[in-house]
Amino acid sequence: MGLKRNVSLGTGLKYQGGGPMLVFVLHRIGGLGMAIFVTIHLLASFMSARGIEGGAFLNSIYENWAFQVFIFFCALFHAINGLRITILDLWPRLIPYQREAIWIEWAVFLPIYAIAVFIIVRAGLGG
Amino acid sequence: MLVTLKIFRYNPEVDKTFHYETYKLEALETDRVLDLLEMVKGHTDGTLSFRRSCAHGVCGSDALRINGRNHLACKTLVRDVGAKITVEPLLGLKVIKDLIVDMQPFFDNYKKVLPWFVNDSPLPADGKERLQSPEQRAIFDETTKCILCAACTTSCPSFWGGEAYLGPAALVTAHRFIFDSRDEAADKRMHVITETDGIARCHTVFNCTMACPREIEITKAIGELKMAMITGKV
Amino acid sequence: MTTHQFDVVVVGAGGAGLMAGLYASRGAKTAVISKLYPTRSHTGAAQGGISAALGNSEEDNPEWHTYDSVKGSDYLGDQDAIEFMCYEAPQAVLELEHMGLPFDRTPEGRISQRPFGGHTNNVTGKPVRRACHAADRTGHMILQTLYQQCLKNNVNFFDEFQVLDLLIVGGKAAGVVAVDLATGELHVFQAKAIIFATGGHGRIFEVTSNAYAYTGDGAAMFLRRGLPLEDMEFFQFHPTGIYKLGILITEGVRGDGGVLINGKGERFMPNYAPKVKDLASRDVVSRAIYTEIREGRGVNGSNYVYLDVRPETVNKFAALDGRTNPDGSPYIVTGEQILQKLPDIIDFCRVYLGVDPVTQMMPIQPTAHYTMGGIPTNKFGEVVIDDKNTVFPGLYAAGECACVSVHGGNRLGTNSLLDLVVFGKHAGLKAAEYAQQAGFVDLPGSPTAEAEAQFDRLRNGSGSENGFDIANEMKKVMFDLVGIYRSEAGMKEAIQKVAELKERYRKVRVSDTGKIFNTELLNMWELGNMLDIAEVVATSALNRQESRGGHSREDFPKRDDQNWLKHTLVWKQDGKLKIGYKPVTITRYQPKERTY
Amino acid sequence: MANKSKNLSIVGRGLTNFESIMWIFTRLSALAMYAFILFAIIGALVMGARTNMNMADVLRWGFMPNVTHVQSTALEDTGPFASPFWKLVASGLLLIAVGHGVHGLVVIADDYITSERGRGIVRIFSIIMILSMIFIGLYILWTS
Ligand SMILES: Cc1cc2nc3c(=O)[nH]c(=O)nc-3n(C[C@H](O)[C@H](O)[C@H](O)COP(=O)(O)OP(=O)(O)OC[C@H]3O[C@@H](n4cnc5c(N)ncnc54)[C@H](O)[C@@H]3O)c2cc1C
Ligand code: HEM
Ligand code: SF4
Ligand code: F3S
Ligand code: FES
Repeated sequence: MGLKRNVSLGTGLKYQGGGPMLVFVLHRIGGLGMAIFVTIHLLASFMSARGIEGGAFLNSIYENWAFQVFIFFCALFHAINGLRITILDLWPRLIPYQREAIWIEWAVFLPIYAIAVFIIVRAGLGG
Repeated sequence: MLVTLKIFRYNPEVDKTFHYETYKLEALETDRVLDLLEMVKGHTDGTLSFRRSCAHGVCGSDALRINGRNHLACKTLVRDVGAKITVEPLLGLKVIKDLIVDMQPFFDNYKKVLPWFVNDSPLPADGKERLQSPEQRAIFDETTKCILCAACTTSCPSFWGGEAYLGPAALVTAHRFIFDSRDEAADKRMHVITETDGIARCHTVFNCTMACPREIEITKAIGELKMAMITGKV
Repeated sequence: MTTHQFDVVVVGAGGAGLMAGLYASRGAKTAVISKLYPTRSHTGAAQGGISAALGNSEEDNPEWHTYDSVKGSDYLGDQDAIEFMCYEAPQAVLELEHMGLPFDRTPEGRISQRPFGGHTNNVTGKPVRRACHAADRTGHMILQTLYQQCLKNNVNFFDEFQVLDLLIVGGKAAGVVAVDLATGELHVFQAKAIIFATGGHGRIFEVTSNAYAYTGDGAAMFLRRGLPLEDMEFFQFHPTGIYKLGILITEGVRGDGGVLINGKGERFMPNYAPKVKDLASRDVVSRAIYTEIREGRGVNGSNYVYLDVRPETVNKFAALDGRTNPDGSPYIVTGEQILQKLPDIIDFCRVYLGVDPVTQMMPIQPTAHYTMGGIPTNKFGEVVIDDKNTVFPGLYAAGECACVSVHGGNRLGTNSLLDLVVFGKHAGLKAAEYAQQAGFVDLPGSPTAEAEAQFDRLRNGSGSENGFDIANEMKKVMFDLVGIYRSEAGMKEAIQKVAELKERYRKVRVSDTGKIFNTELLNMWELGNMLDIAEVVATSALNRQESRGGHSREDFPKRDDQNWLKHTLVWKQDGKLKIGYKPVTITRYQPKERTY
Repeated sequence: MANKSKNLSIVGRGLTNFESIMWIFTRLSALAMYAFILFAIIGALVMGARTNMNMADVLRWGFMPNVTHVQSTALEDTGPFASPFWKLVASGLLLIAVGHGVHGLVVIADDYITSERGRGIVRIFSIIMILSMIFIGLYILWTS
């Protein structure tokens, strides 16, 4: 009787959690992205070092500027947001100011990321 | 004003799956969404099913997803959500019929944190109350407000992932007792909430705090529990 | 159909039902059945406090409490029961504290108390701090605490089971029939003792502080089984409900210094109750508000007045009244303290009115609030069925659905929560005691027949009438004509109208044919109960030709102890209401004129 | 009035649970990574990155102060990074980051996989992953 647990990735993402939920999702994507990247990357380095075929190919994926834009987002966002989480976790008294914390976080993240993207893209397109 | 009300419908005895039904009705700005549901049920479609009792936000019966976010239907006025209103059941629990979900997993999680006062020491010699200063009382005041409506737990992405996660409501209850100076089972409760699917599952998403109709600072309460886990001070 | 067997079955899981369940389960196999999850019972809505003469911050004693309650009841309360309750009160409240209830605290760490309407220092006549409170959600904390203790003690719960019928065989209680809302299946609970704690029936009125669930199910079942109901004409209208919505603004607001202001900006309560002013008994204040409105002093000529708890107003009038703190210093509050003492009230006003009570006045109007009458019981919670107080074997009642009668013509604020814990406990104890020596009564051949017949009627009506409209018409007519002020012509019209509505109700057809959560069917079944109860209320009210407590007749404005110092009993026989009487127990306090 | 606050023992506060230990580790490793990264970037700057390092390199050097880290890096003098000291620093960062990252993956998996069996498989998989990543990482670091 009854519909199965009424939730899917889609319905979950559509929940109007607002700013805090957005940064959570991005943090998760960032962490996941980096973890996968680091795994592949280690593998590639290992293969190159041992002269196994394919290492160079794997390396060329992330030499690609589009990929760099993505992975830089993952690293920078995850790092900044991770710092926010760590601070709030260790000082629960600051939690009532979490909205402000998120604003500050974006204020720090956006300019740095914008400059980085600009440089990466310019370098990427310029050759 | 004319309100368009889109409601999630599912009748287990007829339908294979859910669908949405749209109703148009005349309403006042100060009408509660619950009033609208009552109107639809009274005049348009008697089969529409939902829970409600107190009608002023103190019993916790009618937590629903309204315009994509959890609210109590009786504490949400038309003027708060506008003329286009979508009403859906809570996420992460089985839908039994229309807007009614199976609350069992929610209450099961609640029961895991030993939600009752424990003090086996002898009573004060005069037989009167156990003393507690206003300051000690204030520490857990917020978390005594919980009405077990489940708006928080069903807004939490960790709970969507799996109902094994205790969820914010159970943690709020744990907080209410752990920080009560008269209670003597703090260590047992800490044990429960630090196990797998306990507080470590909370990723400070804040959906719970925003959904709580009693305006409990849930994430803060959970944060205090996390601190208690580290320092041992309650 | 599933059959269960329990020594004791408790119907209702509010404060009274949980207390009864907790105590009964210590001595007998007990089940608690509730149509709502227990924590959603209406006890959770109670705000202001629970009274007990603890004397934590000033002198007080149970004797004063007894006298205040007798006087509050307009001398209709049974004095032996009132005395019993008031003397049990301190222990009852301390027991709640020992169960972990988080009361607010005094600086010394004791339970904090606040003044409440009608509770006085009998020597000075001034309001006394007797209401023990947990902010403005005392009932919520009682409900949660009792539920938690029940879980701790492994009480058997049947949540979301609605009881439909009471089974009586050979003059003894045999069991109840309930429907499991989630499956629509009927369950029969065979029991030696049955405790009813189903709450009141305020939903028969249009503007009410009561929950949707307050449909008088328990009382209606008793009526259908030929058992009497007591003092049904007495219904309390609380003076301060949010305008139009009826949501309650606790008396604690006035206890903490709030005052009532009419359309001309004047404080009017001193004209009606010179001594305790805004803290007079509820019936007195409600009538005062109505009188102001009728004489054209409502706000903007409308039917509401203001309740003002802004710090500057509170401090101004507290100084005028010479009000002091327990330590003798003048009483002064700040906006922050108001916020801290009344968080929920302030939240209600912000959400529903868009008004902030710390800086603005709240528009209020009297709201239907509390059922004084109900199932007649003695002070042990045993159901009694006639003027000689003959006990009906195996039947118990406690809480708002019962009439002990400790509230008589008018309940004092905070006495209801006390009533729940005191009489809930004793009903539980008595029921378990009875169950230990009694045997099961055989169930009738087809125990669910009556319940099924009622459902069938609702499923097979012609469908030419709409139940929702019938309910609204009933509420309106009851509020307008059998409300705060009553007159013969009005009540006759109301009885006529209710009879008509009952006729129309037969033509209702439920469109939902399913079994799972058929809330339409159950709502319509509840409407039947409400119509039955409305008829009883209006008929009893028409019959009582005097004004007393919450029952104010324009054509008989005076209390008449000569003819009417007695309880009303109403039975339903062959579809007709029969009225009888029962003497009031008077022990120490002879009736005298009631002034505040 | 008893005004003392309660003090829970290590066991009493649940600090012996794997979940709580890892929860704390995640925060501490996050802070530690910040320290390492800052240290490494400053190191890179001292070693001459001031003049010819681009944005992507900051990240590369920050996250892994090692000579082999991406062939295209345009630093002229990477010599000092080959010293045992920097190798040790890089190894420390490697251990912490892999621990943090793989446990992070387990946390994500646990959010969606609630069966005992499923979680067991994830655990085993994560151990294999941690060990092999550390092995590979150390191999690259110390053989270059
Ligand atoms: C807004 C408000 C504020 C109040 N403030 C105060 C106060 O400050 N102090 C004070 O002393 N009193 C106060 N009161 C009054 C007091 O709260 C109530 O009288 C009291 O809580 C009633 O408790 P109860 O246990 O009788 O009923 P409830 O708590 O309402 O419980 C009724 C139970 O019966 C169950 N039930 C009903 N019908 C059925 C059925 N057919 N089958 C199965 N189960 C059924 C329900 O599910 C519920 O569990 C207040 C009341 C209101 C409305
Ligand atoms: C400065 C660097 C970093 C900081 C400050 C940081 C901080 C954090 C924090 C605080 C969390 C816990 C989030 C939570 O429990 O809600 C987390 C989770 C995680 N981190 Fe990091 N981290 C950093 C670097 C990394 C790196 C390099 C990786 C990848 C190898 C990584 C992968 C993950 C993953 C997969 C999670 C789990 C994500 C989730 O639960 O949603 N992190 N990080
Ligand atoms: S914490 Fe708030 S949202 Fe969660 S159950 Fe309690 S009242 Fe509802
Ligand atoms: S939404 Fe969930 S993740 Fe934590 S802060 Fe609230 S419990
Ligand atoms: S109906 Fe009680 S909370 Fe909405």
